Amino acid sequence: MPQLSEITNKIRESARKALESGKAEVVIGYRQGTIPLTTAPFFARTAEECDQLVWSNFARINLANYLSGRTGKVALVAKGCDARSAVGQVTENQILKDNLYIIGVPCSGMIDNNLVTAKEPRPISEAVETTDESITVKGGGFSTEIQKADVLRRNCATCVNRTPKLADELVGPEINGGAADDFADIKALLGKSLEERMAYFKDLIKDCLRCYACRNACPLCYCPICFVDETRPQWLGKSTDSMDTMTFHLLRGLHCAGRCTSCGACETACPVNIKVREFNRVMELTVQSNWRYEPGLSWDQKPPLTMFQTDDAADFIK
Amino acid sequence: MTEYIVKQNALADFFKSLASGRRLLTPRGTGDKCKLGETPPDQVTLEYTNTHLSPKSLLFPQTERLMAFHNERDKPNGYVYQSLGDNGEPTVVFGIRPCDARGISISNKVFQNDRFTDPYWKGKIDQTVFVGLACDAPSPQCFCAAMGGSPFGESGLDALAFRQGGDLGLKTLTDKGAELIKAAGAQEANLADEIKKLEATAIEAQGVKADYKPIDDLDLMDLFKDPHWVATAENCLNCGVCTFFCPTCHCFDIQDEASERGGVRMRNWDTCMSWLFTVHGTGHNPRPTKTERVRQRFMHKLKYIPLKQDGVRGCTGCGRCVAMCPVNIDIRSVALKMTQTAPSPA
Amino acid sequence: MNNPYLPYPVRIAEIRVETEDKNLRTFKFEFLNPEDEGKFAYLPGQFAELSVPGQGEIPIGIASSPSEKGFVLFTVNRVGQVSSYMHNMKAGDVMGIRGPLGHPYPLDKLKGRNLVIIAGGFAVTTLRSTITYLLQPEIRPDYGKITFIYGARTPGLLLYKDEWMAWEKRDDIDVFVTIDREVPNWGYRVGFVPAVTKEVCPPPENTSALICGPPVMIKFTQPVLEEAGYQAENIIMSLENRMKCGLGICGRCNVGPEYVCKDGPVFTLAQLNRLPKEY
Amino acid sequence: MSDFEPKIVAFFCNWCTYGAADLAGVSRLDYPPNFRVVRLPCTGRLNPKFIMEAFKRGADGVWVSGCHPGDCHYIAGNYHARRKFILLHQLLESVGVDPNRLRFSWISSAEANKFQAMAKDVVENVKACGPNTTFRKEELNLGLAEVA
Repeated sequence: MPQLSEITNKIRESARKALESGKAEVVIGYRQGTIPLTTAPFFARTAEECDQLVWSNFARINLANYLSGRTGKVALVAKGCDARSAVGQVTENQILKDNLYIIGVPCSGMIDNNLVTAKEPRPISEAVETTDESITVKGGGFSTEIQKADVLRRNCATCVNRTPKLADELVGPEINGGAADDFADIKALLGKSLEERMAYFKDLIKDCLRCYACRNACPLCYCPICFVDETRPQWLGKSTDSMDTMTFHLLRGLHCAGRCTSCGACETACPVNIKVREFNRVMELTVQSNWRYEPGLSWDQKPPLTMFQTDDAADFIK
Repeated sequence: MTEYIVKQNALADFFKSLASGRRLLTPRGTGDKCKLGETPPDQVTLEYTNTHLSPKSLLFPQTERLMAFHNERDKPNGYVYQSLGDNGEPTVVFGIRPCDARGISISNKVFQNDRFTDPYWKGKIDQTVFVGLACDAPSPQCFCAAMGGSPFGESGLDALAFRQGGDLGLKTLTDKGAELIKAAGAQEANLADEIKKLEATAIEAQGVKADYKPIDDLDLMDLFKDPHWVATAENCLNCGVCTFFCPTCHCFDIQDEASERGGVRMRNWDTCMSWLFTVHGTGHNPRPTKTERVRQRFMHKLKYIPLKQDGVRGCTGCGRCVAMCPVNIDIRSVALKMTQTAPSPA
Repeated sequence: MNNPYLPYPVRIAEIRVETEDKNLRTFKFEFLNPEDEGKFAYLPGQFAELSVPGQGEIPIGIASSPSEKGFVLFTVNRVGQVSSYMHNMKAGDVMGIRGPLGHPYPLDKLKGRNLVIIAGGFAVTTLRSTITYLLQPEIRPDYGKITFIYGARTPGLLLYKDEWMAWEKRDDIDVFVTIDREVPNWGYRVGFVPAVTKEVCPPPENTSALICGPPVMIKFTQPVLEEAGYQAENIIMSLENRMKCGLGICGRCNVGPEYVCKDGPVFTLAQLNRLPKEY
Repeated sequence: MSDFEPKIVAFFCNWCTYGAADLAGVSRLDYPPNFRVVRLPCTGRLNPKFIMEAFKRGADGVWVSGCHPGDCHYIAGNYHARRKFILLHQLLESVGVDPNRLRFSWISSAEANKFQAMAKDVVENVKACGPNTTFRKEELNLGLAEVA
């Protein structure tokens, strides 16, 4: 049962070393949030600033998002999924491998705030966390202990890459195991009628505000001009039309196919709690079953859509 | 400015009267599903923190059709835009929080500015009576008092309601509000002292001691040029969640959509966090990176709006952006940084 | 209630290709409903939203002068969706204009003063309006000496050729037209606008400068004027920014607290010096 | 259903299926006229958003056809396209778009007969699906009555 403070100290130490040794000009990590149940991305450039870095059960945002297009040497505090995204950034030529130093943090999963507030609906003014197994939330006249296992994000509950194996260093003992996403719900959904499926996905995105927080939080979405922002021609209307919204989610799902590491940043960022990852999971399932490809697990693997086999099976093409 | 009281056992009749002849909108649902909705009078609840999204969409929907044309070029008015009207209907909003009502009064000065009146906004606001519900239990991210408001704030409201044990206290603030409350059968009562006491307790409970006054006194250009903006914006994702949730963010985009039969001109919420927001046809962009865009948002809330609206800040302290920001950019911390701006030698 | 979003329907009476690259065309509009012309009462320096149903709107400076009755003129550069569409429209087609928007040049306050009017490229449009307005016999005596400096890259990119040639023949306005590089059979000046300004601009006493042009021209002309002794209050410029509503509501064209559409587009340099350079 | 004449947007590769359509025409092979053809330099050029846009704007069906694997004019364009199609096909079917509305095929420029048969088959399939009512933008509400 690792103490969070231990990991925090190790991260600070590694960060300072990375800065001192010139492996990095900046360390991208997390600092304590200003409200309970959050952390914030933090850019440490001096030894003093490294003291603000922390490890937490709320380190949800994927920091690999800050890598694309960055010049200069950078050290990244990364969970298993983040490290995979960082590797993806390298294989997709968004950052030079030589400029990237990964401080890997074996991760036991991050907490979904919505599950916490479902368990403790009273306004929470403080969250105390000492280990990576439970938290205590406090508010006006109450103090409730919550087991992390009960409030894990869904992507964390099915994570099998908890230890960032390609990291330059690890700041804690490896964490392994866990049951992989069996896509049971997606498979069950695909067994339903076309109408039911359409209804399911339309209902899924009915609250979407088209703020594109999912896109902006996603380390895969680094296009200088996203297709939703193209103006000539303008592919998507800007209104709340449900079909425009659907097109956005479908195309984003396609664009992330074979690249998504299930880091859950999109769902964390979504202000109206849409299960954005459903689209990515459909694609993930397709990619895995067709090409057995999992992104971000080696430096030299090529993303499935940058290559082909002459005998790729596609029976539906007549 | 008269106070009234509605006894617990008369509440059902009171809400019934509010709803007679008009729509009654009150907050419904919990958590991220809490929003203003048409409510049968017997289902009005006072148990909620605040609506998930700000109530601005009531007067300024995310998508609003402004005008339409039919593609009949041979007819006299065939290919010409005609207004679709303001779509307003008589409405009572009960239970809007004072922070959000203040947001509406700030936006009202934009939509009805010194030169132009937005007919779509005006059509709706003129037909709406706002009865606020004071906050006796502010949530942890609330800071209206620090921004110059109050959990018992009156700006933008026609009447303010507050919980008085099991009863409902009311203070009318405009003629529109007085007419409504009187007609609903509330009884006059002298509650001025009581309100003062409750307000003080509520402000105390908020416990925000920050003083943002220095921003008001600092020079616009000093605030603008301060080097902190680079670090402040560094972790911003430029997603715009803050702007979509903000009760005073009122920026929009005007778009035409057309088919063979005709077309519609509509306006949609837009966000200053997007690079597309300001880019010129030539490709030149006055706010090219997230640093300028983040600075624009906070300067707009905390300096530009106060300069244009007699010192009233564009942030009402509702705390939505603080709670919703995926990377925890907290307007309170940013405002604090702004107060520390070094004034340039005169 | 008056709906400021609703365009007045107009018919394109005439389209004139202004430049050799054919990227600039001047549209002459006539109001479909004659009473709208009275409602569209404008002064030089104001702009309007040109509205093509189904395509969108673009903010364009008004090139005609209020003294020209029965029509309004706009010179449109082909850049984006709406302007490209307009370049394919024909005389007789119906579209809309919405305005007038913004504040005009403060000609009222400039009565009795000398004016130096400096234009670069196709930004000359609202200054064409200004000069046409000022040269009316009943208006002209209200002002002192008028100097007009106008530059473009090549002769083919100069707008309103017939008009400035006619102005040149008059003795109540000094016209200096310049192009960037020497070409054969060019009978006027050669050199950039700032250099010409330095040479010909009148002394700053009782004189105001109106400038409209591309950013690079303004950047280098402004110091020339300041060096010549012009006060920032007397240097008057017109800005542009991306706009949508034109009414100070939609929020994108702001320069600090001022909206270019509602509070501008005309600002004095003194005002701009106190504002962020977000334009 | 017999009255229903579907609108089908067809994306044909310039080097093969487009030629096959030509050849079918020259050879007087009858095929239904329900297609609006968009000529592409290669199926590799087909951005999935083209297909979405077609449906969104009310197409009842979409037909994409290019060169047989191995025959690409640009050597590998259709191999890359095939991977995209696999994903797109799965994605649209997963969200409830009837797979009979979306056809992919390989037809070389010599295969006029295959083109004819395929065209008939595509139209029949789309006809069986009926008009596209679910995966399209709603008809613009012009509010004509309101403006009278």
